[in-house]
Amino acid sequence: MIKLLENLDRRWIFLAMALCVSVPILVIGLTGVTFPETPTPLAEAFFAEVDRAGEAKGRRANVLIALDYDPASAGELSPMSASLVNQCSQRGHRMYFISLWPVGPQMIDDSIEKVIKRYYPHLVYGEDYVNLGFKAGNEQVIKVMGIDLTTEFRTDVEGTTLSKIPMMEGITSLEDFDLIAEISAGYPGSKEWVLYAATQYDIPLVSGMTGVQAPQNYPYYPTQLKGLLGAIKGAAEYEFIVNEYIRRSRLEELLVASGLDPAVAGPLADEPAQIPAWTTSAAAASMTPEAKADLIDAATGATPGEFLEGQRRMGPQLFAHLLMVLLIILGNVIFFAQRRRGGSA
Amino acid sequence: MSSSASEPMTSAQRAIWAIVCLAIVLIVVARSFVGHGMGRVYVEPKPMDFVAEVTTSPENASETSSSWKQLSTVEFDAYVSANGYEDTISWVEYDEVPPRAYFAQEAAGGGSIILSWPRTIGLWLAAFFTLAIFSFLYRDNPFYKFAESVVVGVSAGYWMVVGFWDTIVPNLLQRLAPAFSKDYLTPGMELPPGGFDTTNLVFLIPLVLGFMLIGRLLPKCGWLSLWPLAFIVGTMAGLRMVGYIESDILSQTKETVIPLYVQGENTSSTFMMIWSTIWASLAQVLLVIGVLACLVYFFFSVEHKGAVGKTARVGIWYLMITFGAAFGFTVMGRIALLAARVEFLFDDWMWLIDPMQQREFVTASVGLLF
Amino acid sequence: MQILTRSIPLFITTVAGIVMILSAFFPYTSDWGKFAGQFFNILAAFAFVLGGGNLLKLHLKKISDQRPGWAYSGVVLVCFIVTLFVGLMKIGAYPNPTYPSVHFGGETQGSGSMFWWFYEYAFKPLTSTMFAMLAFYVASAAFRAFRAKNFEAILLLGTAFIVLLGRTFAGVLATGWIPPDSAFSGLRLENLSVYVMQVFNTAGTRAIMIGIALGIASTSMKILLGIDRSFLGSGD
Amino acid sequence: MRTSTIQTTLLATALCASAGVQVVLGSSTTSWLAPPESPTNLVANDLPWDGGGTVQIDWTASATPEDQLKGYEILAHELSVTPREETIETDEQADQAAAEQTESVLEGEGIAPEDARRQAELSTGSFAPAPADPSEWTSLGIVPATQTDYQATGLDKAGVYVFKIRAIGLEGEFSAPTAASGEIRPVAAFFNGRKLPLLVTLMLIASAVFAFIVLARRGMPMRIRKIAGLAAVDEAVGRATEMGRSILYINGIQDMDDLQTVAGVTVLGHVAKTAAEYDAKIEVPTARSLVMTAARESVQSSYFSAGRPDAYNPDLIYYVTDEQFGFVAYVSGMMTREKPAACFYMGSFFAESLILAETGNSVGAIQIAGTANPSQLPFFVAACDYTLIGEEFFAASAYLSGQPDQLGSLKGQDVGKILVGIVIIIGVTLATLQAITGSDSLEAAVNYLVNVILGS
Repeated sequence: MIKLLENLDRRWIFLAMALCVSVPILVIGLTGVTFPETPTPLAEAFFAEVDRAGEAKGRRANVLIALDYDPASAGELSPMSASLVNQCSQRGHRMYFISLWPVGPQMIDDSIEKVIKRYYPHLVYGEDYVNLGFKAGNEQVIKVMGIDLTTEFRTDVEGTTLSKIPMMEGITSLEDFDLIAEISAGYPGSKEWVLYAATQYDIPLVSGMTGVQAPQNYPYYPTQLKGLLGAIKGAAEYEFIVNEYIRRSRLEELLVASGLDPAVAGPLADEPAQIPAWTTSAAAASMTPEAKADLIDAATGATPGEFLEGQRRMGPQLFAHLLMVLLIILGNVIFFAQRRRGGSA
Repeated sequence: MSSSASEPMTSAQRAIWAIVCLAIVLIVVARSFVGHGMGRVYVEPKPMDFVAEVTTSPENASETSSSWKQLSTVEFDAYVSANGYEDTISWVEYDEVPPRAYFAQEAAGGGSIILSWPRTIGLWLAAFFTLAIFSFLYRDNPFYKFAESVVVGVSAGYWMVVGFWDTIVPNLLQRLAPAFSKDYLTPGMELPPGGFDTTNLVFLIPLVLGFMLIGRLLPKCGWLSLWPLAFIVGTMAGLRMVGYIESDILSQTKETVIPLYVQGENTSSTFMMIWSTIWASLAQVLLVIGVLACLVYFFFSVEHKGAVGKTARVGIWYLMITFGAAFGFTVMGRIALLAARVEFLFDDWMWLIDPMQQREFVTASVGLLF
Repeated sequence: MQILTRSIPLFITTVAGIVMILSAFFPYTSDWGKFAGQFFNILAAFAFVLGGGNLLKLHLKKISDQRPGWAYSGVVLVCFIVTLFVGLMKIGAYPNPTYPSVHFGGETQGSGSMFWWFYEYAFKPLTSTMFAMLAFYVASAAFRAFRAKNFEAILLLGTAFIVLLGRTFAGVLATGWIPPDSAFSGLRLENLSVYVMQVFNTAGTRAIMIGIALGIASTSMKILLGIDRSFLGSGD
Repeated sequence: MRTSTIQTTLLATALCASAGVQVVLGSSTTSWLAPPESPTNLVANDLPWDGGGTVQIDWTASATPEDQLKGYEILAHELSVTPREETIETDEQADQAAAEQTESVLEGEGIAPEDARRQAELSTGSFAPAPADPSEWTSLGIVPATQTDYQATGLDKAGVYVFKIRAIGLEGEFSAPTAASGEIRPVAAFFNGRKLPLLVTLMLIASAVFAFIVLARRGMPMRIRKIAGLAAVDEAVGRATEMGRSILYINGIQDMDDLQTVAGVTVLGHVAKTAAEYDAKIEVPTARSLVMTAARESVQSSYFSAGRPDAYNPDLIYYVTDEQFGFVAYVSGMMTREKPAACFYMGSFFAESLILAETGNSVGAIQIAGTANPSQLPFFVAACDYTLIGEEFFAASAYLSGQPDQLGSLKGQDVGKILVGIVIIIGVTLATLQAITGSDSLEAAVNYLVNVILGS
């Protein structure tokens, strides 16, 4: 066995890597089934912070969403922004999009197209979400926004003056936001938002970032950064939480709509798997067949591809990483076996 | 370890071949059950029609400036039927659209979206190149050699073109021949007041040096290229010397001037406070020790013996940990690159998977969210 | 000849270098560095002609000598010349809507132009696939090189191991049981890898950077003093 | 006291700012609060020792408590030169300040000739008056109420400016602005004094290197430690000769503007010389045509000095393509076909490092790498037989040449390292004592060290 491994043709390793990456992509792509994520505290904190935004003031939360990245890092980050917008839309937050990166507006449009226009068509531009576009000046923009937002942003991306945009009423500075959610791929990004927004004014800040950046930003959690998503792993975890949340709240809506007592609907919605069985039970006797169909679909239907990107990408990642670990172990097994036999290493 | 074309096939190679072929067969089989067609690119034509528009300035009727006005197709046809194709410019731009849109159009019966042959061929070519490069992992082969030659040729040409349009034109021609550049190359540029900015004459230096550089191509003139070379190395040596001392030596030293004692944040209990203080202070101590130890490692004057040797050894430990960590963190990104290429093959080319719903118009899931 | 090929170049090097160093300290000359940068870019662009000429010479020679694989040289030449031509001529590039009458006004790489086609369907897939090959080499390197030969090697592979594991849920499971706010939370893999990054990685990188800066400083000195001049062909 | 800086270069931003102010004014009419007290003692000074275009502004905080202020707005106005008779007298304070200003400028900085002319013009004070209405002034931005100083940057070196400050209440209502500051011209200093520490450091290191080079020439023995990678160079070349295979030398993928490439060319010279002596074939594909030019010169002279000019073949040193991965594709293909016995990677490398090293390893070549790109060192360390880490790589040429003056330069580098070490130890000691005792004098000392000596 060892003998065989010692002169192992490295093309076997290549083959293994190829399979570790392509098979998961293929399987996940065909079946749409992804790995269960076990969310880390960082991702859960991120979700919770977005969820609780504005509760204190007992009104719709104003969430400032800063997408500071470019297509190059979209692979890692766009799943984050998609799920973020998804959660905010479902939760009924008001979304204010800005970007400190020149190509950021493109990313903003993507998430608006991909999520809001497609899955939340009832949301109205100017009332539920607004795109303030790109502003040059890096951290200076943040500094000035902290005092007077209108100094930097006078119109939205289409050139409409802010005073004409309903949801801008009462928004004069960063302090008027209940949460800053920021997705960044470098400078200016998380660090600048932490230093000039979160630290200066007492506004909760959550941030998603590329793997390269994450190490430098960990120290800010949980004091200045209330939540942190690192690389595709963080994206996948957050995605997972959000999708669960969406499914649950949809079910609850439907159940309540079908005249069920919220007190009952809540616990029921926690168990999507039980729904099909439940619809046949006596409790659901009053429901119309269509309502039941919707309910079952909502409970068991697949999540759209947009909201599984991160978890899909995790498939190959996971296997590849395990392969690497395995290879390192294997290499050392061989090494020590040789040493015992006094063979040259 | 590797094999050249001459070697006979080993059993290992046969086995690898078998597995690869099997995999390909499986994919093709899967392919035949999924989707409709593969590797097609659809585009939507967008006619661009312009007519010359002569405007006379209000002050003085003799002053006329002509500009181009874009017309809608209808307006343009009307204009043409009236004045013919005199001073008009038209072309058609093609915007890529997801196949979904084309299928929808077909279902609805007819529309402007068409199959783009150039892009479709391109897509298949791209897929071929991707596979050709990967084939190198197995062994060197004609496909790889072909791909290799293509990438060398294309990229050499590519960078030459970019060098001309992005460097020579804006940095040299626009400065030394503004009028010419505006008329023929970069109409969008602003002419300097008086048509020419004399301070730009300094750019004659790189012009002359540049031609001296090319002199190398002529026999007997090789030495000419040494002057620009000397100029480049000299200026850059000076610049880098100052730059590195300022940005690396000073700033890195500055970063390292830190207190070895810091209060911990966690104040939930006295124990935790003391504990986190120790933890945080330890980090600072280790950091400073590390920097100094590594500096000792780089020390050239003294042999790594005795105390110096021990310290240097600690330095090596730090370096090794640094390298290990960097390696681990880099792996993630590299895997993502490979995943992206594989997704290109399976999604864009084979239409085998459709994670982003580029081709199905309605997904089963939409029921979940509206 | 000696003067033209040796003395003058050395003189140029020294003078140019010293001027650059001094200019950094006087506000009125502080932007000379920028000029030098632009000059270099222009020279580098001229150098492409040199490179292209060399490329042609090399491959034409291969073809005329009928060396093994000369057909591939043919491929190189064809690809090179075609790309160059369609790029410089902006074949098929859409004109700039504001100035439709100026042919060269259009975007060089605007989608739809032939140059764009070459970029999109040859340049991009080829280079990014080459880049993607790294995933395979990383694996084979890990298998071959990460062996616990000595303490240093153990540190290297140990760290890589921790970081890699920390990125899979296997790692999270391994240390997930440690309560996040306990005294030993620092041992949780995610915290551990952060600690490694902050302390050891920072220290190592910092020392390396300082060392490099010193190396560069003395190399520049040697160049300006004319001690190190092998790039001018007057090596020791 | 923190000092913030806000770019005022963009006129657009300025316009936004003033317009933004209008919006706020509109909303402020609804406020019931009385306008806050205005700040006092506004003093503006041209920042000395700078490249011009920066003005330092200080003021005393408004009587209104910080928590009732949104911040201070800095207003600027660029005065336009006009014939004397049109000028209307500005208030004494401004005149006085202007006079002081002229003084301070003339003393503070070694004024360049053109500035002297400007100063003359400045002292005549022949300017159109600044508009009374603050909204006609340009807002440079708003700073938090905690702040009582500000640096206006990006001003026109030739322009003349006056400044005002006004406080903004929580509801966006403005205090009365302060009286206009003196007329400031943000001139450039002749010598940038803030770079003095940098100059000193540069001098120290340069003179250390220089001194040892001179000493070495005087015949002072230079003893330096061995570096494994360099001892292996001859071995590698010898091996290639025995096996009758070629030597592959990659000089990084950067151009001659990167000193790593220059160092690589120097090392190439030595390797080529050894190769010439052993009569081994050395092949050098380059990713930049300038590097090709330099490499040819270097190798040719090596063959000459090895006494085998006839063996030099320029066609073995050739340009491939500037494209990183195009180059890699070619080189790795070439490696598998020609199977070089020894591979040298000396220069600036990026992602391709591992591709090259792994391919080289697969053809069983002995590999020696040297680079100063920290991000790539792990891969070379993992996949090559010997790796020159960072500074070692720059030391390589000196080692290989074995010339005393070259070795001297290494001693110079060591002096640099000692300097850095001493500064760090002193600084850390001070900082630690300060953290424990919390003494202000120590804090001042640390700040001086960090911000003045090291923070240029």
